[in-house]
Amino acid sequence: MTQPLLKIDNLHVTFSTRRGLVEAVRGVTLAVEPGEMLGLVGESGSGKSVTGFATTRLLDAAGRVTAGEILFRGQDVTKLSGDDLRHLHGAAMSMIFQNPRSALNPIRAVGQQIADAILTHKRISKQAAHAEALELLRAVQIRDPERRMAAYPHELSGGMCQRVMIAIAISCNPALLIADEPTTGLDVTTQKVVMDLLADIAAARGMATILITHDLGLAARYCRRIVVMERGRLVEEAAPTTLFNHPRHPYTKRLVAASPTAHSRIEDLVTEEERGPYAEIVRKPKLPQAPGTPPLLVVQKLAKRFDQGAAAVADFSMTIAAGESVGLVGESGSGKSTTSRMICRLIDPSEGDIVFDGQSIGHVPSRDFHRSPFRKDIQMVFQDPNESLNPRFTAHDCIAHPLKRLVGLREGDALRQRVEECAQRVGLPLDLLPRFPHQLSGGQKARVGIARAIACRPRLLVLDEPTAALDVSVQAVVLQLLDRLRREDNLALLFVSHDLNVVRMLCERTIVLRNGVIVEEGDSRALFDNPKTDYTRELVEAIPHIEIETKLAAAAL
Amino acid sequence: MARAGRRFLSSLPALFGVLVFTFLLMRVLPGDPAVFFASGPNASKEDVELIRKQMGLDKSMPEQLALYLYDVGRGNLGRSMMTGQSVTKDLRERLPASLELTFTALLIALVSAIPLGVLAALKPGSIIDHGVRLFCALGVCVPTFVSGLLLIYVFYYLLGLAPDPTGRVDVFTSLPPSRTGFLMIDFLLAGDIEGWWAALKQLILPAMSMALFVIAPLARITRASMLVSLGSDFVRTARSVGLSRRHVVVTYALRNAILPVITIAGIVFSTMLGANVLVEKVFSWPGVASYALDALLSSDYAPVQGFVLLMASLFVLVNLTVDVCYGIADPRVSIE
Amino acid sequence: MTSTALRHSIWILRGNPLTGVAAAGVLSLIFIAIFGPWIVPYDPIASNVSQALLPPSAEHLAGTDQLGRDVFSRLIVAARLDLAIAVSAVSLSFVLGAVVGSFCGYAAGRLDRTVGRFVDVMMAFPLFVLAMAMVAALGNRVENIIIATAVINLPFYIRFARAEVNVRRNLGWVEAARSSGESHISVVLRFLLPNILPAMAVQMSLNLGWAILNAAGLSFIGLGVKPPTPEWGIMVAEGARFISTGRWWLVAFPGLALMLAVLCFNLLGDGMRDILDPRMRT
Amino acid sequence: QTRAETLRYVTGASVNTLDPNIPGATRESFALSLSTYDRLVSFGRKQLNGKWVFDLDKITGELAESFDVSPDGLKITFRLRKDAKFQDGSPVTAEDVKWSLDRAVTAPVLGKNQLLTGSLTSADQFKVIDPHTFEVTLPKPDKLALPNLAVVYPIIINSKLAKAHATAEDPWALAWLKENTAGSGAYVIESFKPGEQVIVKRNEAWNRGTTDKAAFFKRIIIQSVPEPATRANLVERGDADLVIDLQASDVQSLEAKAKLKVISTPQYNAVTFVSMNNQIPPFDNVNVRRAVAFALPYDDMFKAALFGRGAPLFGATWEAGKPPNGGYPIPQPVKVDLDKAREYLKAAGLPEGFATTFSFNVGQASTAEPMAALVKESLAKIGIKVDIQKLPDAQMSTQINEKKLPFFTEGIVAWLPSTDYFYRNFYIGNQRWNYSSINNPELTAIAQEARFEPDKAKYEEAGLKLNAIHFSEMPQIPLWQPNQDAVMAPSLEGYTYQFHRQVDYRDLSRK
Ligand SMILES: Nc1ncnc2c1ncn2[C@@H]1O[C@H](COP(=O)(O)OP(=O)(O)OP(=O)(O)O)[C@@H](O)[C@H]1O
Ligand SMILES: Nc1ncnc2c1ncn2[C@@H]1O[C@H](COP(=O)(O)OP(=O)(O)OP(=O)(O)O)[C@@H](O)[C@H]1O
Ligand SMILES: [Mg+2]
Ligand SMILES: [Mg+2]
Repeated sequence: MTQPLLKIDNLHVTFSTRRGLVEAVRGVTLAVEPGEMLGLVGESGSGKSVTGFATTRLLDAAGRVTAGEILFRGQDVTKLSGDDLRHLHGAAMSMIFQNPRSALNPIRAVGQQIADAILTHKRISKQAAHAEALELLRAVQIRDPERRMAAYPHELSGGMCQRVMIAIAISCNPALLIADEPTTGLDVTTQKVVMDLLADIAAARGMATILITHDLGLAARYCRRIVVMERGRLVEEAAPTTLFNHPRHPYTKRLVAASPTAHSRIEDLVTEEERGPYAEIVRKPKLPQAPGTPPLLVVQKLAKRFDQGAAAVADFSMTIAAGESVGLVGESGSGKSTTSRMICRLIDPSEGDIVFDGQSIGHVPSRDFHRSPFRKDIQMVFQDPNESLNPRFTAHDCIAHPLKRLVGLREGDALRQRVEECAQRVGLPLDLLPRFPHQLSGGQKARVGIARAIACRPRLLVLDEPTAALDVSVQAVVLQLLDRLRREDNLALLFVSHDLNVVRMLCERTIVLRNGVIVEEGDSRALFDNPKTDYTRELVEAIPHIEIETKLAAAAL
Repeated sequence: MARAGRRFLSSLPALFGVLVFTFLLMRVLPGDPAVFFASGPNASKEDVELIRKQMGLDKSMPEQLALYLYDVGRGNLGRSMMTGQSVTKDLRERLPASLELTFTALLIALVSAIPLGVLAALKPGSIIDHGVRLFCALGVCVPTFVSGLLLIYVFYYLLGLAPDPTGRVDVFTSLPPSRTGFLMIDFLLAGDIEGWWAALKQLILPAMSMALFVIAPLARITRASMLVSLGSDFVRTARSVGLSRRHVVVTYALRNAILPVITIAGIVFSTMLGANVLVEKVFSWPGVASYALDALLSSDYAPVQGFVLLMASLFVLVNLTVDVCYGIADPRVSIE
Repeated sequence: MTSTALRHSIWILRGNPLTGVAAAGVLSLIFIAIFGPWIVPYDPIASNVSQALLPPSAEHLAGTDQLGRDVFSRLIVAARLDLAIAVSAVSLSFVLGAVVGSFCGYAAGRLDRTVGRFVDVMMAFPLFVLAMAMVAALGNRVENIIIATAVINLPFYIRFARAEVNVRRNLGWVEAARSSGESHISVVLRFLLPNILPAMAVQMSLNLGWAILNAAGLSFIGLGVKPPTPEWGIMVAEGARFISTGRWWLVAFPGLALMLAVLCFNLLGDGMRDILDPRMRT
Repeated sequence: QTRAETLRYVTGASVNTLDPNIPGATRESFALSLSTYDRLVSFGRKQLNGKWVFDLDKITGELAESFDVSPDGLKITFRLRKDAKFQDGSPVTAEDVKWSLDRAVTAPVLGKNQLLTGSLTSADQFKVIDPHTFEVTLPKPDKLALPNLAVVYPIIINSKLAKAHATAEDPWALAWLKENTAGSGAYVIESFKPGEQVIVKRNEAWNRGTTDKAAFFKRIIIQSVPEPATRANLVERGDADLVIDLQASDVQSLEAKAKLKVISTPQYNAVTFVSMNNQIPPFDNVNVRRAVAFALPYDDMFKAALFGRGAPLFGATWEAGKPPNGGYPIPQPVKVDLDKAREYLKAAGLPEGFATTFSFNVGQASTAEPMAALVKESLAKIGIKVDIQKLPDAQMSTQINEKKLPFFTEGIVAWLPSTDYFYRNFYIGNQRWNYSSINNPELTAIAQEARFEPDKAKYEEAGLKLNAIHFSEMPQIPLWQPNQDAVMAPSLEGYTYQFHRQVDYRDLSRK
């Protein structure tokens, strides 16, 4: 048996923090063969990155390997120091990081940065290093590499930055490449290209790769072997097919279920146990709308121009009926948030009107809208759960706030009951209510945000990418929750997202926005199956499908 | 460059505001300059009137303001009663002294603050970090006039190491031909190394006592931004490809961390320039700030107004310079 | 204070003993400021010319001054006035600056630019000279020293509050507050302002020291508080005249008091910054 | 030049004009002008308590070789020195003298009001007899006429040179002379940096000094050093040769060290007061003023503020309550007597006391501040609550001028210290220098009359009366005559206390 390139044995990593010691990794054992691509998946905070950093000895000063060993070509990495360590970096193993833009020095030309890496390990002249850097840029398929040599990171797109990052990482032909979420933060279309490139390069140069990701689909697509981590422990190791078809560990099961696919439905996203008592409601078919009911919301020729220049949104019209869910998709900067904030009456439209329940509200200045009787009927859920809760409010305060302001409840039993009721509806354990946001997890924060939005029993809920910052497993739960609320309360949803998979599952109708203008709209399924414009088609094609499931299954037979 | 131009234009209203505000502030001062300057042993009412007329104080306020603005527009800042010279001339003679002092002080401060800040950031929470912190805090907690007087007492009076604290150069050294007004440069241009050395020796103590006071904010910001940039992703990248520690710290971390330091240094420079009143007084430094102080205490309007205008313009200029420096140091800026 | 916050603070203090010492220093300063007049051995303003300019001894711990007043007693009593000047000046500029700055930062747009320009005008002033001019114009009463110090601090607070609010104004929780029915004004006053308070507290603590020094500087050029009121700045300024005659105690002790006070405030501010900003330490 | 031939003089003030006549001229400018310009005559010197001081009664020729006063006292004839030359080499003629004195009495200059006190008011009084003879006519015999020609203002200017720089708006070349000298004085300006320093070098041709030869020092550096402690350090370390305006505490310690020569002369033509505005209640009541006079802690003030350096003007005993002589100022029979003070307050109808403010100017802080604290403390004992007000110099002079200050301390100085001069300038009329705003017709009449009193005995008689009125009215309370402390290198000689309270550099020499 050949010796594995990397062998991690019972690795323990501990951080000393102000709350005492935190064990981030507790007994991870794994091996990487030369040339192999290994997937390392797990929810956020499960210790994937820490394992990667420990392997490359890039841990924070506060982190320490407390037990176990990391053998790289038979040599214990944890005991290296000085020049040996420096030689290990870059030359033997290197890393690719999550956010390529911040991983590059913003004030140094990218060519220079690549050359820096080359010069640390090779005794060659500056010119030679420069030429080699150019070669590398070519290798990572950057167009016009001569010109890009002198470019700064901010002058490159995210995808290009990631290519530069890859160029730096492979500059000295390391034997092992650790890619820590190399595609998160890139838009869907670029993600695939970058991953393909990475896989090709690794294959061509015979580099072993550890691909760290929380996207099971991604790992399944490129790796022959996947290890799953949960809370610092390795819980399962298997080939992708096995993992998808016969997940053994409960956590893996959840993970597999939660990963949305081209065909999954909302109700499939969570496991039976989690669905619990609400399964009934979700299954119930939607009541058909009585014909002739006026739509809940009518938006007519809405436009918004900011201080300077072109319109962020122009000529935007739509309707939503009570209990209907409409998706709003489009690339970044297309005006999705602007539209949703106008509809929520947080900013004033420059033109057009908004009619809610038969009454025009578009002309009430947003400054005064807080006094409008419709204020409590239109509520919003915000993108980043971390930023959507006042750090000085407890969960209880957050949910109680609109009740106090809009319903006029006073501090007391009635209020407490309402808050608890909302919390229950969103599945937030009541013992979390006295906690402050920083004491809650991302999913819990998202629930508080939703609870707050539904507290006054609104009739229209506008959601601006409510799950973008969440893990797949948490996202699944949240989506489920939203769908349930819609059915229970006959709540209309305007769902803003750029994750088309999600929109497809949740929304009956979808509107595609580009540069502030509607390019296409219609029934979700029809729209996604048969996009009419190129723009929509591009968007749809970029969705990472997990065809793997079937493809690999076939191969495994 | 166009950006700098626009910045400059947009600061003109601020300058105008400063001008008018100072004018009004000076008139609010309860002292009557005419009475003060007519304080010879036999000055009579007529003398007071005479001076009042000379200073243009016999006219109504709006008239005075209009006249003043007209004069300023033509580059005439009025005449100082105190020195009997035109304010423009006084300021032109004294500004190099202040600038030279402030530059030197800033240089001393930067040269000591940046390494201190970096050292502290490299080992946060260590003895070194606390030591740096204490040292900096000690620097800001002594009023400059006390540190100045103490420095004089120790280095001049007790030890005799420093030259007498009476201005920019020893009275017995002959001055170089004035080309830039900056003695250090003029001496060099004249090839007079001895004179240069003499001028430098005079500079050290006042510059030190000013520098002591600003090391703290500079070191503090250096430490903070160094911590941020040491913890940033790109430094991690640099480490992951095995760049040497020096390379990582200096080329990668420090060069990024220096950006906010530039901004603060700009602010520090302009505040120092206006605030070194006390140091100039203590060291008999013939600078603009002590000139303005004397004028203020004797209600001599023109010099104070001229001084404030000068400071405000310098403030704008320094901000522009900082902007330009920033633009050079940070390629991202030019895109905005 | 919740127990986690307490634990958190203890953790910070363990890693940073200087902050602990500074906090203790500030506490004792406050104690002295409150109880000073009852613990002094001598009347701080009663002169006794026959006892003038005595060096420190068991009887007069810090010696006596030109009028034979006990320097130690004066130092102790001065703490109250000095703290009062610093605290009220800083609070004044803090309140004004925070409110104005937050509204500007929140409103952005034209109001922001107008106020921004005004702040520029103020920043362009040589600030110490401005303070001098103001005290000279208004008369050197304690109130005016406070006002002058507050005014020259004001632009920094406005800027600070503006920047802090600016980064927060589009955060989800701010918009959430609005969609929960809060008006713009109450969003600023009841939501944003409390949130930027901790960061501003750091600034305040650092500025307290600066305000004390500023008052001392004014005293040095003769625009400080009125005699015979004991005040550290005046005492240092007066004592500085005696350096060359070897009466070191006249400048050394008030200087030390001033220094310790400013030092404590600065170290505390520094430490608080770390407590509040987890990024600063690991 | 060697260091020994250079005099380095450091001062807290600064020279701001080269022509002492320019409104706003500082004391240092006056001092400088004595060396750069000559006058017709100058004061002699005398010894007072072993120190050299200027002598008002001894006028000697400067540019005048000799002079005669006609028996009726109405004509003064000057014979100019034939060898006298201006610094540009041209001879000094009676024409120059005429132009210069005409300028002093007609141009808008400071000299005008000063010369008035010597009955010199119009150009008609000056006559050129021949190129070396010059005549001054007086409307009345005036004993201050001649001394007035020795003060700083009536400088003799090189009229040809000055006229060359005169313009239609400025016929007296005020602007040019402010920055240039056109004199015949002992020193020539080498460099002039207003507010910083002036360097002068010896005029080798000058021979009108006391010993009929050029001045001793080849070069004089007059340098401004605002910080008094630094000035003390400078002389002590030998870097400066001479300094006059030091803090009393520094002088005391320098004297104690005995390394330097310290010459302390009471400024016998100056007085420091506590003034009360006689027009503002409650100080319009003489009993209140008396109460204050008996409640001031004189000894403590003298000791704490001046370190005892000066001549006290309190604590005298006047036999039978009469002033012992007619000089001014004379020590007053006042001392702290709180019971007496309380009685006066009661008599004034204010047994409970009252509240007032006591002002002094920032420039005087080092002496006035301790004084003020003591005044406050002591007056509190008789129920007078004093609020201390420290004013920047310009504000203080403005408020004094506007007669707004009720209670304050100030100092006065007279260049020509005679009793009537003091009374006429400082106790009469609604003008700035009448600090106490006293308006006493009797005092006014006596003082005006005494001005032209040729008879010594009668003059003394008038002085006695004036002093008696002063004491009974107590418009302001004379405290002391502070010392002029000149601290210098032990090798310096010839220092004389001058009327303008500055150094006359021509007096000095080095052993
Ligand atoms: N510098 C640090 N100080 C303290 N704790 C840390 C530090 N870095 C990581 N941790 C802790 O270690 C645990 C694992 O973190 P890690 O970054 O490896 O998670 P991850 O699996 O990479 O998550 P993600 O998918 O969000 O990147 C987390 O609970 C985190 O709180
Ligand atoms: N306050 C503002 N001032 C000026 N321009 C703005 C403002 N807010 C948004 N814009 C501009 O309006 C356009 C639409 O922005 P919007 O935030 O609505 O996009 P989005 O579709 O939500 O993008 P993302 O997916 O990145 O959230 C963008 O070009 C943006 O630059
Ligand atoms: Mg990670
Ligand atoms: Mg958006």
